[in-house]
Amino acid sequence: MTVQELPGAGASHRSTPPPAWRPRTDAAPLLPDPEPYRVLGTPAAEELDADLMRRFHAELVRGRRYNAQATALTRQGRLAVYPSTVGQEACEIAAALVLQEQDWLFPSYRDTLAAVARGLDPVQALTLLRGDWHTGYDPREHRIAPLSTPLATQLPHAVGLAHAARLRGDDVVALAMVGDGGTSEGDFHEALNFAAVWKAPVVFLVQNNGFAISVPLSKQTAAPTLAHKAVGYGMPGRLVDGNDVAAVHEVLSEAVRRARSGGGPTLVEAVTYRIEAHTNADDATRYRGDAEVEAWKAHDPVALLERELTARGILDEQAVQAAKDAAEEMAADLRERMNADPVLNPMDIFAHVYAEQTGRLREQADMLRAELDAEEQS
Amino acid sequence: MTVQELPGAGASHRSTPPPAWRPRTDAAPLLPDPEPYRVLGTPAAEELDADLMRRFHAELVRGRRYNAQATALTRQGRLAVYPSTVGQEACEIAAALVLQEQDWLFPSYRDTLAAVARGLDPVQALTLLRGDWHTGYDPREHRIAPLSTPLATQLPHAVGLAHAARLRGDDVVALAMVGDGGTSEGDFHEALNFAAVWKAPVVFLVQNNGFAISVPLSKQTAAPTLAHKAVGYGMPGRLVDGNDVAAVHEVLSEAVRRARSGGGPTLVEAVTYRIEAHTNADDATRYRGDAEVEAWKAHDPVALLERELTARGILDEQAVQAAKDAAEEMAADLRERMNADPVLNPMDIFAHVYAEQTGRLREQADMLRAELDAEEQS
Amino acid sequence: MTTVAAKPATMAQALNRAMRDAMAADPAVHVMGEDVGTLGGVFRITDGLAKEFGEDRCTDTPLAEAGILGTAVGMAMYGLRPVVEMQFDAFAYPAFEQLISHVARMRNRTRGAMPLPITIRVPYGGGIGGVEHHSDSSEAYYTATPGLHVVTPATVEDAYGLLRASIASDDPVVFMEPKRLYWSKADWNPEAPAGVPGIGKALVRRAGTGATLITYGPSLPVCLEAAEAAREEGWDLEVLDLRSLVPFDEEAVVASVRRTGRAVIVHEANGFGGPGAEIAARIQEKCFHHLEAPVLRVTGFDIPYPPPMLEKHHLPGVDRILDTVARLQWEN
Amino acid sequence: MTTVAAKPATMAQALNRAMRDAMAADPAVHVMGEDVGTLGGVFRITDGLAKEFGEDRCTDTPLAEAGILGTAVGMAMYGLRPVVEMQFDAFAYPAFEQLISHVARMRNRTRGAMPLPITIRVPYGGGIGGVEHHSDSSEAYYTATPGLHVVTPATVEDAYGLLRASIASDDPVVFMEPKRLYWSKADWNPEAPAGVPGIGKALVRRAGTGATLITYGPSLPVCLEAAEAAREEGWDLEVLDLRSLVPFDEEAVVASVRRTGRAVIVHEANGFGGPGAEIAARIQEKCFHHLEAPVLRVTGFDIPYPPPMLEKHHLPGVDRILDTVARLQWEN
Ligand SMILES: Cc1ncc(C[n+]2csc(CCOP(=O)(O)OP(=O)(O)O)c2C)c(N)n1
Ligand SMILES: Cc1ncc(C[n+]2csc(CCOP(=O)(O)OP(=O)(O)O)c2C)c(N)n1
Ligand SMILES: [Mg+2]
Ligand SMILES: [Mg+2]
Repeated sequence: MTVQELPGAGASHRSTPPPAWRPRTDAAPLLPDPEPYRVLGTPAAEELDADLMRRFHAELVRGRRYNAQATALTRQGRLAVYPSTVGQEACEIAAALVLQEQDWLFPSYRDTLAAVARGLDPVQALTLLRGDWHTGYDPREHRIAPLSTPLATQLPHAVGLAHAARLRGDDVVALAMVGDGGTSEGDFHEALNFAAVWKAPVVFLVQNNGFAISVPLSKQTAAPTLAHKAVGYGMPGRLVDGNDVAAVHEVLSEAVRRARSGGGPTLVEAVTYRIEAHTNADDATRYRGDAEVEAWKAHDPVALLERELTARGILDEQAVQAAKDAAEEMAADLRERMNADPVLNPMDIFAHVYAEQTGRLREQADMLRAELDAEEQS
Repeated sequence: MTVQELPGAGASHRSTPPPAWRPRTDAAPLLPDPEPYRVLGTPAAEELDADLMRRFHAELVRGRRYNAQATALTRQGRLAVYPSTVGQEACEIAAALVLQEQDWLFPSYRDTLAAVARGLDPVQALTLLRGDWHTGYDPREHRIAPLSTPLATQLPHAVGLAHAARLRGDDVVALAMVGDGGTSEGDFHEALNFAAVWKAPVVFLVQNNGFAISVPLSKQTAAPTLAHKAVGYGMPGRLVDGNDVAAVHEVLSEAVRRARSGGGPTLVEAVTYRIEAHTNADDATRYRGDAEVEAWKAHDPVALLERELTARGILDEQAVQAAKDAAEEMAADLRERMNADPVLNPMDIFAHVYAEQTGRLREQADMLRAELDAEEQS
Repeated sequence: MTTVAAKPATMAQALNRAMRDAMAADPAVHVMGEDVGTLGGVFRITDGLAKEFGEDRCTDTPLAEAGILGTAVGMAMYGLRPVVEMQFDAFAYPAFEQLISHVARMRNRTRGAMPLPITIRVPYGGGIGGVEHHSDSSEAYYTATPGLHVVTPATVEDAYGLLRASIASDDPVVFMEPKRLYWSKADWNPEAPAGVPGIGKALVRRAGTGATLITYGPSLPVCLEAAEAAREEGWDLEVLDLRSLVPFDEEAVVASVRRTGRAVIVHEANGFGGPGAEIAARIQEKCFHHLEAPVLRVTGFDIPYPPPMLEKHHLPGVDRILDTVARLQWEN
Repeated sequence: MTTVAAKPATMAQALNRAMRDAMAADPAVHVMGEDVGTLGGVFRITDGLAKEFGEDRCTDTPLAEAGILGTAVGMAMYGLRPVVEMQFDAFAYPAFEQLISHVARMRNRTRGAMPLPITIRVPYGGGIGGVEHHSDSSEAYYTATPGLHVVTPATVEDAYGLLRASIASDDPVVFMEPKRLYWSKADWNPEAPAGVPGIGKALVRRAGTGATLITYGPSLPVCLEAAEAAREEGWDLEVLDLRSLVPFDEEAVVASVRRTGRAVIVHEANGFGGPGAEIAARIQEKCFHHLEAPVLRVTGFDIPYPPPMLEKHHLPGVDRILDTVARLQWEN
């Protein structure tokens, strides 16, 4: 876009501004660097924490395996639908590992891997996608909000929770995940604005994976980068290579630190790519070519880390094998446990609509019970 | 806000960015100048167009008188409610005069003055606030959208209309007005995003008058300025002294020109002040002090222009008197015509719900007609 | 033992007092919305709360209804009890997705693990000369949404009691305030407010034998006036105040209509698909053999809310109620 | 004179064809929504339109439903006829304010000067194993809103005809597509599609004498099946397909129920405050002396839509319909 000549640009004759007017903050430090921050493959990688990197590696390998297993489960009819995070594992893992135990994670519908990396049993994480009850775990126990299907609607929740914790004096940070498409929703805007005004301890992680189903980023926004949206709320915007787990973790750590110490929210855009289709039900060949996918495969988050760590002697063959084995074990266990048909009680559909069942729900429950009884008898 | 030290700031070791990634545009030209642009009282005023300025002056004087008259009408029970634009006349006038005949104006509920300055009969502009039918004019005839009560909801309308005109190949620009409070709504975000993605010929004018009813800007946003929001959509953001009619007009002209020539949307923040209460029903002493109001009165848009033009010999006493006389005439006419009770036909409440009345509306209309007949007979 | 005398109080004062008492009793109660803090709300219902409890307990939010309700959801997830003010009925619409997709469903979605005790105060209804978007009766949207309670007081005493009960409820409550009655007065003892009623119980406001007027909120005073006027016509009308639309007190409605054999439902909301439809449908189902006449409705017309200068023609008034009562096949 | 034979076609194909024909016939018709262009929509209902008419006529929008509908309002103000796709029922909620506050009111607000001929396509209903937010029956929100038409086809032929009529309408139409029936097939001649029916006429899909099943959209096939099964029980059921909820064809409903004397309303939407409430309320009012039994309803329960593994218990099925028909006091 060409911005045409503007009146007054560089004019030196301004007199006093109108009364009471002053910019609320300096914009410059809020603006993202013009290129995504990277660590792997750069000199900064020399300072990597070996233990942490090995942990990342094991998690990435496990995450990749989890994705493969979940997709396989859709083919076996054991999952109704699965939105894969192949190619996005670095973001998912970094988001989960950057948090402390008391912190909260607010995943979007795609982010089961982040929930699993935070320690949630994958079987519990997958109930929604299995066709079972929506949230297979107690959100308060795990401090993982329910997966949010309506896009961006979880962001104000994260802000409210972080704000509440701060009001109570608790040391809690909320990290909320959203996609590039989700940034177009009004709720994204309102959440970021509330967060900045309230200086809520919250970190917004946008995984820009190039697409919202079939819609490419160029039809989603004309912004220089999504991270540039931050300045409009008065919070720092950061741009990071979303396939570089060390970089994502570092940028998120910094943002979490800022939130924890009262510095307010941060918007992080992680530039990544959705290698697989939107979900197993989607046909990605309808809207994108192989070349693009191949280019991104060459920038694979798992391979990127493995290459770096191997080259630096942080990872040996044995460790790679150990990671693979652990991943296989997880997958086998998941496969086996997902193979059993879950047992649902139909009467539960009435159990939690309200704290106390209303009269009409009691009537309807009686009706269903009678039907079930009749079925059983016949 | 202090932005804590950021990883990688200034690092020089970056390797190739991830594939396919590039910023969509350069952010720098999109950012507003750090101070509101001004003309009056600066050397730039030397180049003012004398005829245009005299026109502005007459309109400002008329606008001020219109505000006074409308408020007086609330006290006489002739208007149900009036949101005054005293102190904001420069924005209202500039917005109206910057448009060509085929362009469209999208006013918020406060902007009856802009509609009047565009040529609408004030009696027609005021039907909503009088308690009569909402839109006392044909929007298509005047190319003035209905006053929008739900805040920011008119912004996507402006975008859609401008987009449609562009698709049709028509030379039409839409100028949409909104308040500082309205920028917090999701519709503001969605409208600006659509506008930028579609490169729609639309100009967004935010009148930052310091308050959303009682809520000051500091509780509304933490952004450096509201104009900074523009960069997050990939459009230029401009900051202007909203009490300087020459400056507002110049910045808007530039934006309209850009829109007209295919350069896409612009966000303009005009820094101004609501001198009177939110509406006649509001008590502003509950939330702000006199000192602030007095400081802004010293920066009055009418006085500012009058002083400059008089000093420069563009305006003489005679012209000032003529402007006053014209304004008095308008006010007298308005007062007189608003003094007559409008005659409404109750049956009209059924006339325009649908193109064709449904059966149930016919039934209800029959019922009301019978009631009215009975009333008449008794 | 001191007895404090009841004094005239407005519904606005009772609502204010309910929040104040709830905030004093429970530090988890937070009030939030547009202009609720320094200004005390455009109707002054939250007057003084920010001063007494601080801005963190009674907060002026940015101007964004989805943001207000969405952040309230997060606050409730953390254990607070947000009381959200929507400035006017029609300005609650931007928050619709948060309300329907999250507020109403979170308990069910998490199988009881994460209830959301949020009270959403919505000033509603017409008759105040408000311009467009300031007079909607939007209750049908909420009653059609499982997971929400919908409560609406019609008296000063109920304003206090039902709001306390709503704030105390572990479920989300859309608390609809008949703005037309904000300045209505009644003798009421703010020092010893009557016991907090539970949510979900209708109340016979006037006993009668010939027919039942079923109503709520802003239409209660109109119905009571109509019932008085009906005496002259020889009709002895019972007036039932629902007080909550969800839960719906079917028992009370059925008992009354079985007794009187005739029913008219009165509300300001549009008739088609309005709350009266459900009530009429239930009555005819449960009282089929007791009915002397079809259940009739007196409601707002099926039109967008008309301009203030015409609203009197739209709103259910005494005459329209009496005309309808006259159609209840008294000749049977 | 050539006659083209009818061939099996799906509802999805008929809807696609309706848009294609409307776009070819009128350059003012623009299709817009999430993924409607290149992808042809997640259900492929807009397949090929972008290719045939260009991306300016069939546009992939940014992901923001209020923005989609709000810009469509502006386009309609300028004289276009936008056809908006909401990707799923529950993802229409963010557009609620634009729908209620503007789309439904603009004609009335401007006293006829600025009608908004917008068609809002909403795939709705359950039975497809969809996760939460993908199976809502949200029609009650729309039917309670004056100024909107609410139309819903149940057959392949109606899918074409009613969508054409909706796009041609000068009023806004919420066009609800029973996604469960997208892949249902019928013999249909796309080369000579039958005359476009007007909006607002119900159709007797099966004549009968004992009772009327009143239904629409996804529940029509279920009702037809139930009516077949009912023959064995000795009940001769009429099945009435409403086809549009607003305008409501009261005449057809009343005529049928007066004839049969009994009525059951069947829909997937929650019962409480659902469309069936209004229908029952009207029937008892207009057919009071013709009814042999109360009007009954078979609806979704008053719960948030249940998980796919339990949805069969929620949805009105043949057995539940028959159980309800059995309660119609046949012994009278
Ligand atoms: C409010 C809302 N609108 C539409 C959808 C349907 N939908 C599901 S995923 C998706 C695309 C999301 O894109 P993005 O935000 O980039 O996340 P990603 O899928 O890439 O992780 C859409 C449109 C939805 N879930 N919620
Ligand atoms: C969606 C919506 N929410 C709330 C309101 C109630 N309201 C009317 S004006 C106003 C303040 C508007 O402030 P601002 O946008 O700054 O415009 P100003 O009044 O200063 O011109 C509010 C909250 C409304 N009209 N619409
Ligand atoms: Mg994406
Ligand atoms: Mg303002």
